[in-house]
Amino acid sequence: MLEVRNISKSFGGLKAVSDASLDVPEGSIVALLGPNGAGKTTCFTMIAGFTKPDTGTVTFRGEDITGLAPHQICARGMIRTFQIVQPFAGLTVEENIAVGAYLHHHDRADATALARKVGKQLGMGGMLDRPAASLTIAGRKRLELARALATGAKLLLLDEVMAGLIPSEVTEIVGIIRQIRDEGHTILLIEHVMQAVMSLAETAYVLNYGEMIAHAPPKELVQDPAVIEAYLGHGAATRLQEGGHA
Amino acid sequence: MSSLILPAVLSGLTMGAIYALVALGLTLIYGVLHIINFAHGSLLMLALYAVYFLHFYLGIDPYIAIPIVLPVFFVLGYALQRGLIAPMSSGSETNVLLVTLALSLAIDNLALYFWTSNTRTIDIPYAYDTVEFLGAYLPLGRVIAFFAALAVAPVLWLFMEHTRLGASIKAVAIEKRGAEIVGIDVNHAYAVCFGIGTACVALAACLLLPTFYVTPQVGYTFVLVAFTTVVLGGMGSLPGALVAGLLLGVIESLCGLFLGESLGQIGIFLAFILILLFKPSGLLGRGVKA
Amino acid sequence: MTHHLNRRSLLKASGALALASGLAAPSILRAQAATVKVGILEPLTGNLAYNGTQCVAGAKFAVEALNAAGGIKSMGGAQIELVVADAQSRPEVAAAAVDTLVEAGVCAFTGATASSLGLASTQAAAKYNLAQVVSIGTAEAMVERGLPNVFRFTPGVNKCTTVALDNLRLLNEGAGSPVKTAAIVHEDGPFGSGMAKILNERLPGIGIEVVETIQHPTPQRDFNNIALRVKASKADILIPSNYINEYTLMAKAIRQQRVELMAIYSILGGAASNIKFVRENNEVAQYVMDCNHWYDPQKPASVALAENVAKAGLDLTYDVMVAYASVQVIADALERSASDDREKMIEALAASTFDGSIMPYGPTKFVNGDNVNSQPVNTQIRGEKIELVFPKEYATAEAVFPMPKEG
Amino acid sequence: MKPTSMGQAVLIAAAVLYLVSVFFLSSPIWMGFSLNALIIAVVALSWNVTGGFGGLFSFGHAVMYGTGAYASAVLQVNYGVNAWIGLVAGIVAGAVMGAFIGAITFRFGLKGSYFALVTLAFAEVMRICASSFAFTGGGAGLQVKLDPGISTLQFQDRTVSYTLLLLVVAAVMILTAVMKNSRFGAYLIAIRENEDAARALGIDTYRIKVIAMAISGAFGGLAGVLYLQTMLYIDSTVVYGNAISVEALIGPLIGGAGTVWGPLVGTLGLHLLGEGAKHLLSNAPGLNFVLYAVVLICALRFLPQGLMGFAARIGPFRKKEEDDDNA
Repeated sequence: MLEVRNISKSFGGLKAVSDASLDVPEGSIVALLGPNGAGKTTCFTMIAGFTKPDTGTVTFRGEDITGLAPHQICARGMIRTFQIVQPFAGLTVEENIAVGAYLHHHDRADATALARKVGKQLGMGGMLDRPAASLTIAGRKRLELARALATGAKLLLLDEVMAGLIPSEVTEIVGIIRQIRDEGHTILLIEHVMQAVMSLAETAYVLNYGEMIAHAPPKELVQDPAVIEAYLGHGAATRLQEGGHA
Repeated sequence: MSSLILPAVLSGLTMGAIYALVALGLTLIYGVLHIINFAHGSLLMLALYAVYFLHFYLGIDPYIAIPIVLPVFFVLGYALQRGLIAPMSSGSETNVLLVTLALSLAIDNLALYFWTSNTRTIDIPYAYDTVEFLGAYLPLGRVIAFFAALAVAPVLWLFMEHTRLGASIKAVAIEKRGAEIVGIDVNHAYAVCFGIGTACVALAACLLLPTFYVTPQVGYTFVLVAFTTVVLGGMGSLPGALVAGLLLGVIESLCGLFLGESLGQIGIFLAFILILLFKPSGLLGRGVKA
Repeated sequence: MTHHLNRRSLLKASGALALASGLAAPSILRAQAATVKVGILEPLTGNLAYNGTQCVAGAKFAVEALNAAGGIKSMGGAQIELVVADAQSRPEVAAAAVDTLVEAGVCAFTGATASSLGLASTQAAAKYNLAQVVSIGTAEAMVERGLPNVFRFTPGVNKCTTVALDNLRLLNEGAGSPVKTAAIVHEDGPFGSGMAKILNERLPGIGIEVVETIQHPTPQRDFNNIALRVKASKADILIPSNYINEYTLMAKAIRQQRVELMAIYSILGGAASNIKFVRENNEVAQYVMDCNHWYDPQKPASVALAENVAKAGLDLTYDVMVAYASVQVIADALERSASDDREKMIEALAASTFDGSIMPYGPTKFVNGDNVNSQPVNTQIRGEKIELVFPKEYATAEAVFPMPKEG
Repeated sequence: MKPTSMGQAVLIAAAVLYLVSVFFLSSPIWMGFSLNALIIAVVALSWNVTGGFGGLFSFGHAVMYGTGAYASAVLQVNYGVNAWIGLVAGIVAGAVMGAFIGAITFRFGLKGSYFALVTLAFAEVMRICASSFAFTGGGAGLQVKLDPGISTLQFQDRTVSYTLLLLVVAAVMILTAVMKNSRFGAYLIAIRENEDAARALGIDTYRIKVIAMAISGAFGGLAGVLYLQTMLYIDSTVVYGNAISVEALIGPLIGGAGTVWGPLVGTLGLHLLGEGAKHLLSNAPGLNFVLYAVVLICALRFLPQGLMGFAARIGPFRKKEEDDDNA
């Protein structure tokens, strides 16, 4: 569904992403992993059209979308969420979701109806009339998801939807993401919470210093010395193996 | 016409020095408090009256008045920010804007009521003295203002860069919450900054009055140009304000010469728009904060 | 502070009636004697506040004098009560202020310093059939709209410029035609632009070539370039037309840039007829001539006005004079109509042949709302005084033209 | 357009009651004053589209107003074009000016104070141009011939003018309400609340902002034409001056920016305050503005969210923790 080929981006001489490629097959959940500053979010911004890659191509459902504006990409069925949640603080939950729903529903009544439906799907039925500013972090994360879903996107790029959540909330959102996938969506997610990735993703890519260093099912990745070193520092893989637990 | 270019450039530079002086205070206030101070022109007017009355009643020369007017206006600025603008605006930037607008309306009309709309000028022995330079006659008062601006901008810059108070003001400007956490009194820093900005305006007044006049409306004569100078130099940049002020003086002077004084005013604003579009951080600005 | 003194002494000078006329306590007056209300609409705030305030002062002196002389005799000695309205230097406010005047019950009013305000107020007043005696409104558009309620007592820009040109020709010929070239510096508003256009057309006709025309905005901060251009043009004479702030800066720049001129001949200038300018900038003011609205200084009422103005600590400017005269015109109409009915006032003003004002005009005659017998006069600054030099029958001094070269 | 609380309902009712009462007061002062206030209300509504809903603060809204007024005046005076066509031309010219400024400033990503100051500069540039070129009458301005009649859009009877102005204000408010409740409105508000998030949700933020500027420009141009048809005379300072730009933003901010009723309520409130101050201090010109300013500052202290925002908290109709302030 999504093919990213050799994209690179530098900011003033500093290479944020170099020559990264990845594939997201339709109906799958793919994770993009990597330590802080590895270039994951930069990858997202390039895929979603917020910044233009210096080189490389992004192909979505067979169409080259490299360099298109976010709204054009969005119209084609791909959407991103933000690591730091960005609710429309002054609006209610319903109005927030409706902004997404308007993408394919020009009529207010239709958009509102869809917004309510999506809201309820994500367990926000009771808070539709509340201002977004009054939501908890978990609530805002769901709102972010709900808004994205309401656009009718086929592919969701989720940027750390679980960051900052307590374990019980993580479990909930993992369930929701699975539910979304089962309803026919494809998901590419950036995640730090390894546990969640292990249970969710079929495939994971690992980015370090802007380079794609590994690509495998998550269970295999945690055995990969390069990945362990990237996360825990030089020599960590050896130490872990010596210690006998991963 | 070509023989007029050099004198026009020199005249523009000396006028630009005044713009720079007025803009220094404005850019400082913008850079730290992130507010567009609409009362700046009114404070300039108030300072001009102060200088005028010191001369009128006590015979104090405008230049001698500097050490009197400067501290008074520092305190005035400090008090305005601490006692009026901050508490009345409830922390909202929109409301700060409205408070400074209302403040400007109040100051202008109090001046009108108490001092009437008469145009006042001071009669000083050196009013018509000029300095001859490269064949051009430059009014003495403007030459003094030029060198004062050249001197003041670096002094302010040194204060901001190399003193404890300056450093804390800068810290507040960059990261208000962080500064609060490390124990900087943000309200005090804001008020000091507003006070310095107001003192700059008072200095501008002392240097301006020998070659100008004062009426309750006189602030408007300079306020738009001062805004332009601030943006052109980079909002918050002191050296920027100096360079931009001088540059605008020259642009205005040359546009006036070639396009006529009426249409020539357009030069300032076109320069302003172009800079905003192509380099919104200004000539010497560090980056745009929306 | 001086202004307090000024204000107080002004009130003292104008007495209780003037106090009442300031709208402060009209109800008290009504109990004492029959009153008739006359309005004055001027910009008392905003950028035209200076001229507006001066006008109101002039009108107050006129009301005081008229009341002291027995009020409106045909109405049983009714006292005039002045109703002051602030136009705030904005046309839409001027228009709305007319409503205030109507509601206050004025029979006619005077105003309004700037043509933009006058155009708005005359039009608003037309809806009430309320007469406006235009004190200053030089734009010809003022009297070109066929409004029956407009009475411009003073000359417009065309007449001022024409008379100024005639007088300039006389002066120049009298001196043996030394002036061959002129530079014009004018503000870019209605009167400055209108004047410059006429001058450019007609100066060649009197043997003077226009070598430079410079327009500038209001406010203009710097006059050095303008002075340099005038200097470079080598004009014999400078003809400026601008407001007092700009004139002050210009006069200084002319001096500082050592521009040598045979004369400065201002038309409707804001400064050359302002005694304050003469006081504060005495050196550069010497021998400057102005063709402007001015009173006949020899009339007894003029002498009294000058004294009162001085006593009140005010400056005697043409605004004071024209507002004073405008109130006189209205009082004369009241006297003849013997009624404060608005329509009767329009009729009375239209039929006015009043020749008793302090202005050096012939008998008033309004044709399409324009007083055909009005005229501007030439003044010249001499020492500490502004002398009237033209026309001859009103002159207080002989014109000095060209001005003597500095030693 | 519906109030969300008892307080807002009272506020709106008071505004409507006042506007209707003008018909019955038969007072020339109220009539004249209300006519002016309604024209300014249209500019305020114009500012509200971009400033209130879109969060795009403009300090130079006179640029739209002046362009509308000049477009109509130039056509009527120089080319003898009918006033109705002038009206349409003024609206179109305002819209084009708005779209033009939006197109270039948003293309370069200007926001916040930068956008505010650049609009101020555009207004200044237009003011200088209008006072420098011959076809705009230069400094002398332009005067439309006095010729009352329906075909010339000039009305002798002020009750007629007032009624028409009321209808225009109502129409602009209805358009605002329609806009607010449309997809476009939702997008514009989303941009105000969070432009990045709006972009991520598939909104062409550039296009939406430019269209908002065009709509705002159309309203502003309309207001300029209304002024021209009422006063029949314009010059560059009158229509492109700072005073209009300030009035355009102060009404909505005091009334409640980003609400349908706020600009009208704020403008009426401020005009009433100004008029009241004038009558209280009629013999001390200048002090009335001081009183106005003092009341304004106090209002900001106690009503930081504007009148509509404040009123929203009084007796909310829907039971919620906190009400949204968008009536």
